[in-house]
Amino acid sequence: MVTTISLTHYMVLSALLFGIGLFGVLAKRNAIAVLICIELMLNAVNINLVAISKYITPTLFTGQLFAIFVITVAAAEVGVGLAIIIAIYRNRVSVNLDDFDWLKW
Amino acid sequence: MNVDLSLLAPEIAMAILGLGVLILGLLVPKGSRHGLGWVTALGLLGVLGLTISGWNNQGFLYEGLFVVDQYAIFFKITFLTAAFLVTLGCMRYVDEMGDQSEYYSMILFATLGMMVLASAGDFMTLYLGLELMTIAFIVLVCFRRTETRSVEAGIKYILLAGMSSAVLLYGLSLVYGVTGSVVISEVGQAVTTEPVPALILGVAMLVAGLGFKISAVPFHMWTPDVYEGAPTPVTSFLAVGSKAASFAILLRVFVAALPGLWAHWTMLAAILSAVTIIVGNLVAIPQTNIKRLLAYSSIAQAGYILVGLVTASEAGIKGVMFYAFLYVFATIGAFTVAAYFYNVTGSDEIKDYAGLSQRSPLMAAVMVISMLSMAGIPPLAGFVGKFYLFKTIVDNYLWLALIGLIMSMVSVYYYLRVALVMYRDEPVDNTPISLSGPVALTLIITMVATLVLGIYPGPLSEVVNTAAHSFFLH
Amino acid sequence: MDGFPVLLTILLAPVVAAVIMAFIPREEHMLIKCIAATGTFISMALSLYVYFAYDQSLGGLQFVQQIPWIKDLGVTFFLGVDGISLPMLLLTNLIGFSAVFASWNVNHRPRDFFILLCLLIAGVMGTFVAQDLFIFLLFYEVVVIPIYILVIIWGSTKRVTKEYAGMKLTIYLLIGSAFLLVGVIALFMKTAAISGVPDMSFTGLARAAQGLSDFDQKWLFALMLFGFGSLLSMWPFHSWSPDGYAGAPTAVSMIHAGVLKKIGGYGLIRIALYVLPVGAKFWAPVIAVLGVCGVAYAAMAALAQKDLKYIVGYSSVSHMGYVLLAVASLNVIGLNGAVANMFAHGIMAALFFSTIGFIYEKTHTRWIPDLGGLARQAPRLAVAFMLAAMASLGLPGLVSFIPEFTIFVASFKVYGGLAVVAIAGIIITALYALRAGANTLFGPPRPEYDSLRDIRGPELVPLAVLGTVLVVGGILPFLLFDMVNSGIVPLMAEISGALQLGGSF
Amino acid sequence: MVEFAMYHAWLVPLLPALAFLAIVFLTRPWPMLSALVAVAGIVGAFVVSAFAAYGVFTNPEFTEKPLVYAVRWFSMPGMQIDVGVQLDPVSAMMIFMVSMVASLIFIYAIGYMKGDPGFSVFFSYVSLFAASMLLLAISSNLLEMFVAWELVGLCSYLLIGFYSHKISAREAAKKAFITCRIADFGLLLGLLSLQIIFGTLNLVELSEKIAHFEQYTTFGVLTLIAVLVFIGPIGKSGQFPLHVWLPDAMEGPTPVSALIHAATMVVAGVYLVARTMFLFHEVPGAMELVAITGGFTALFAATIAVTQREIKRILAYSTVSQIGYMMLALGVGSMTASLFHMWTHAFFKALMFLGAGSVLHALHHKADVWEMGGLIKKMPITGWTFVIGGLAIAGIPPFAGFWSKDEILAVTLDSGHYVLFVMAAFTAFLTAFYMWRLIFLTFFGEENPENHPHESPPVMTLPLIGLAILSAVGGLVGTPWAPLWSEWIFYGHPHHAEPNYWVMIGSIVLAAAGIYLAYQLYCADKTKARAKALAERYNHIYTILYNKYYIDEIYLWFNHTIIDGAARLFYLFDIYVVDGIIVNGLGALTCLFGEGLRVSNTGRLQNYALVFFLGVLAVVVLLAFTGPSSASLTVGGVK
Repeated sequence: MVTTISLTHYMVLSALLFGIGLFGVLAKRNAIAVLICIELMLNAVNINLVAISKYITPTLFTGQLFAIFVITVAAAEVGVGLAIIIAIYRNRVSVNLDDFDWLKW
Repeated sequence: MNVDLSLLAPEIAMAILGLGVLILGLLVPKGSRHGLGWVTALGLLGVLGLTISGWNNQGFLYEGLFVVDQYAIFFKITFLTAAFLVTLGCMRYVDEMGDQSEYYSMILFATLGMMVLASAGDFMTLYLGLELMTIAFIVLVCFRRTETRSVEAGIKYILLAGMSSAVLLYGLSLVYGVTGSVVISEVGQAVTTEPVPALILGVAMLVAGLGFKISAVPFHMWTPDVYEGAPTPVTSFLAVGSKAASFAILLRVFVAALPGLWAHWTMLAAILSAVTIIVGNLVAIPQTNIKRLLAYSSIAQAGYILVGLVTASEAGIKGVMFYAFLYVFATIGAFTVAAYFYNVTGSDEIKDYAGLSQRSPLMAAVMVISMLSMAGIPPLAGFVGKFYLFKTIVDNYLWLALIGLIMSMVSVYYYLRVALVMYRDEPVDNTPISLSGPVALTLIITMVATLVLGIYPGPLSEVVNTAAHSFFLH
Repeated sequence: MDGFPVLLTILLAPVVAAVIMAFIPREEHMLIKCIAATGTFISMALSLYVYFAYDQSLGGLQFVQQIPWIKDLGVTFFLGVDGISLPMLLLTNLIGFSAVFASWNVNHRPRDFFILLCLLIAGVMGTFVAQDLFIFLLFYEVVVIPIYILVIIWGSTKRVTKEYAGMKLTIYLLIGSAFLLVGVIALFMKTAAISGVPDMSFTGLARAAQGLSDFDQKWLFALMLFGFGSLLSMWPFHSWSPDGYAGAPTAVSMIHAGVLKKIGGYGLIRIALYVLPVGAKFWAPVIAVLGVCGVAYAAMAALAQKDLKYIVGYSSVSHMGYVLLAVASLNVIGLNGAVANMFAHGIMAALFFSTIGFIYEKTHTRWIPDLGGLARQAPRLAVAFMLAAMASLGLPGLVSFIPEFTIFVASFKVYGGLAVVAIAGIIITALYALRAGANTLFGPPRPEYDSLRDIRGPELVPLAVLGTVLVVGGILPFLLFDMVNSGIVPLMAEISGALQLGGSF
Repeated sequence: MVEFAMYHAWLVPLLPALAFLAIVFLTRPWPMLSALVAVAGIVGAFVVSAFAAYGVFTNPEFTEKPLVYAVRWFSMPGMQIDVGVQLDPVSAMMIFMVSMVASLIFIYAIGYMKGDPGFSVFFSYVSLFAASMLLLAISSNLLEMFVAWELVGLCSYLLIGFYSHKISAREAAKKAFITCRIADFGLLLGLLSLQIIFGTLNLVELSEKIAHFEQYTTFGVLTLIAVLVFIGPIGKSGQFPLHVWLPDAMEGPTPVSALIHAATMVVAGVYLVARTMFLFHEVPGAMELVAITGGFTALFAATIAVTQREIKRILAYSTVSQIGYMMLALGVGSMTASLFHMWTHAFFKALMFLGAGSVLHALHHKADVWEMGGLIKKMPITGWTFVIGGLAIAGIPPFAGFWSKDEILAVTLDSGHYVLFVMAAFTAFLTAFYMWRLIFLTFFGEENPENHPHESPPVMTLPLIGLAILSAVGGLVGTPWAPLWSEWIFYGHPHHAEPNYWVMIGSIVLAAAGIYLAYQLYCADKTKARAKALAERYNHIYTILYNKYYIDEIYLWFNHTIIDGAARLFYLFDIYVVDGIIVNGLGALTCLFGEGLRVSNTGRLQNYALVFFLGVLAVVVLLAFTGPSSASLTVGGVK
């Protein structure tokens, strides 16, 4: 009764991962943690893409190609994100997101 | 497979210009960095000329991955004019910030991102162009590292933009999953009128991702803070360029990729646009900071442009393109005045604009004309734009037309409150503000453009007609 | 002389004057005023020439000028005048010219004042000359901003601050025009769908609109009625008129009460009635009731006023009630009466406001209890005030009696009882007009106004120009009525098919 | 010249109008010059009207078909109004009488108004008045008559309020105009219905159309129109409900009172009814109303006049009473008697007003009759002319008043209105009594030491003499034995009432009794004790009569509380409900929403992210359920 791994398993995994990432973004107070969670969400998308590419369009590699692009861009984004977090730390001596509410109403 | 590079000419030129400015910044001694502004401006003018000359040669690259039709070219012209006007109008602002080379190169890369986005034929190019533009803007938003407001805007922008692009990607992957292809035209054929739940979730996420970019209401929360925090030239480019590019791709995705689901998302688009117009105008009423006011007004403008998407017909697309083009001049005019006023007085509060009409009649006039064009008062371009937009939906979405026009008249209220301060009050210190050459030139260009397009929109509407027609050709 | 674009010169003369003034240094008060005067004088003289050169037997549009403007909307820059729009054009120029002289003593930023005033006059003229709906809308809303700026800088704060008055004036009329715009766009789309080719000219729209279903005509007319009604200060939408005029400076209230309000009436007749006759027939009783409501309500409200400008503000709402009643009667006599009454009321309101403006300038108050016995100290001002008061209560021998009589004949035939209430309005009008006149002019002269200088020199122009028109129009009404008749008869002929009610008897 | 005058009758109103324009624009700074221009204007009009009248009276064919020539005033499909002249005996008589009396009064006014700062302004107003009155007399179209009617009202407003620095004059002028305006409302309604039903307002056409009108519609409409038209004369000629303005109109200078409130304007109402007799004749109900109103007003005004103290106020009430007589005569169907009385009344009433004017002029505007006395010694001409006037009005033969009043009494008796006849007879007695009470109190008895009267200058006394002669001789035109008058002026067919001797003797006896009673009370015993005793005994009647039955107070109360109250109510409703709640309310509401939504931007990043995802959920729901066929959620294969 061994069940072969089908596409839905991957989809469920990526959805779960996406959910965790989303929870992290909404709940965590630390800026870096939020940044990591966004990366988590992006990786969830990668899983999704690669799985679809294997099961739905095995001949073409569009999904995997897309995943590579996502990874590269995610890297760029993290680079810039960390730079900003350092800048804001140097400025406000805190990374707690709740402190950054000067711009409101 | 011979790749006709002439189609890519504008993008290539833009890349070279961007890198060139970056390198030049390193070579040129710190003192004479001012020249970089002129280099960028003239470079942009050149690329603009190149794009206009390539108006007639249309075609595809890499089997539909990169579409260069007159629709894309028109949007590229919009982005390049916006970039040119922003650099020209805010040279003094940028000089005061220092390290111009990074600033100008980022502006150029952002424009490049927009151009790629406008010509994206499939989801990968879409994502690439979108991310190139967003990351360039993130750097620009927190350009004044020392000032906390700019950095706070930066952190907000990067986190929220990252999250929204994650959601967008998830949506794209789902659509890819359901239709099995990434190229927009193929997706268009694959999507049937009977949607699968996964497709609905995918489309919803697509709407959210792009909605974030054009700051439609449920996804607009970031706009006021980022617009207020960011340096004014960046805000104006963000308000114009990023919004126009997002609309370009939004139209492509929804009208070309998902026509099958038209019946479903047309009511969604109508509701989104109505809510955006209402919230954008209402929250702008109590504002006291000019940039925040213009932020909410640009949210409202996004609502008006969304009206063009509702019918997804050629007239709708024409309305969007027409309004996007004249929206460039109105917004940049207003923001350039705000930027220059910030340089002179160092404040963005509306009450400090007292007696501006006596200190500098041109600035006051441009501010009033730009604002009233956004409100849609006749002799100005906004009226014609709104006429084209609401023309498409009057038949079966009359309520949306009513809401749109009544709200645009409500918007006259907070625009005139600014005019009231500028014209009636006496200035605190009435030293006349002398305008430097390039700023005056930008202001005059925007004013004349808004007036001419308002009184004699004939030629522009011809050009936009052909462009909208080409959208459906391929 | 037919090649010479008369209408365009009439339209652009004030604009050119405004442009010239922009380059004149701020301190040259006298020069600025002279340029403004010449600009408005040119357009007045030319419109007088056009008025008498217009061939009434031929009728229809004359002095036509057509330039293709926006092809895909079918918009052409189409200028032309006929029996209905020519009196209105003349009215605009007469009031514009006298408004310049009524504000001869404006010394606070005069250059900006006269530039905005000239733009305002040109904008208002445009609506009467435009025969294309898009160009009509262009001019219809272009006047809003000059008025706002004029009110907030040179206005006067009495019961309400001038900012409130300016804002209320602007926003109220814009909301009205928002409804009108939706109506216009819907009309344009539906007629373009019927006739295939998009055409924005009035004649084109009217022809195509015959194909509209009755239900469409009704709700389109409703939207237009709301838009034009709010500009015509129809009863429930009138509350901008008293505050607006009280807050506005003299010249603006002259032009606004004198002419801008008439754009509402002109639009109602030329666009709503001409293009959507079935809608007009359906809504006619409602307009009549609202009109009569306006007459009685505003007249009673005017009776309780103590501020001169508020009295004239409410009285203009009441007079417009007559125009609405006349339009609702939907017959040739009624429409003739409506257009003529709009012309007459325009002249009267302008003279009244210019006189009150001078009283305010010299005595710094408009509060009737503070005024009294001015006839002794300022006889010429008293003559002007008396002339305006008598014209407002419709004294025969002045221009406003015959149009009112015509309206009464038409509405009495169609709406018997309702018309009697409106006609009873002349008593209340007499009450408040006389009370205003008597309490400010007669009675014991007050010592504090002894140093008061009577109006002379340029300040006499409004009295001279408007006074002569008041008297000549009253003694020789055929000058006005033949012109209006030559415009109304063809219009009624075209739409009488759809109007079984109240054909011309 | 006669031919010329008849065919250029429009000159009659034009000359005084030109005088008005000349004074206003040219000769204002030179008082005497403007006076001369005014007098020249009115005398010119008198000459032309005299010739025209002569022309009309000498050839009889004008009685059947009046001479009408008109020019188009304005026209549109369905309504054609043209303005012109209609010359027939009635209008000829009218313009002749008006211009004659006006010329005498103009001359008198030169003396009376000397030294007044507004001298030339006065003459411009009076010339304008004369022009509009003459226009009213000769107009061929009811609308043209209405225009002249209102212009006359305007001039009376300006002239009553001539001493504009006095608040009482200002209020009196306003009251006069408003009352006439209310009356004009009724008249206007009448004209409108005539225009709508008959399609024309031209007098000649109307008379033909109304003649054969009753075939096809009910009678009610015509009665209604007649009543509406009659409301106009009630206001203008000061009949019962709307008579309040006439006594207050005495605030104006005396020549004005003489001209407007005795000879011309107040009789305009009678003239209008006479002019539209073709309408009233068809409707017996309306004739009854006219008669009753006239009769009642005559008696009502006479009772008030008995107790008044001011000289001009007594004359004013006497005018109201005499016009009541004229209306009574019209009501019973005899236009001849009515217009004859108008003819004679114009002379002796103008005479008495001018006499009163010269008395006031002499006593420096002290008007109370009880403080005068024995003036006849110092002012013989004024005194004796006043006596002639008194005799004429009382109805002592051979003076004018006797013939006309006697004819009215005879006609009322013939037409069978016995109650009205008794009222008219008693009024005749009262008239004689109050008029001679006035004469005895002012001119006879011993002098009052404070005032030292002097005779008025010749420019004032000459017109007095002229009018005295006219009031003496004027009646002979229509004596029963030589009925010249009834040949000229009649409605339908000339009927000569054979002299009713009983009525003649009766009216003479009544007049003599009135005079004798007045003599006993006010002249015989110096201390006038008996008069005062009489006043105490019937005190409450006296006070009611003296306060004019409190009608003024009722009208004032009505005006202030009801009209002003309602106006204040409307205004408050407008500010607080229409403007306050709806307009400002909506504005405040939008700002409130704006404020509410604004606070939703808390500035914290997580909140934005949360709203973002709620948005996504909302979009999913919207997408799923707003499609045309709500997508059946097929849970199944992903493909």
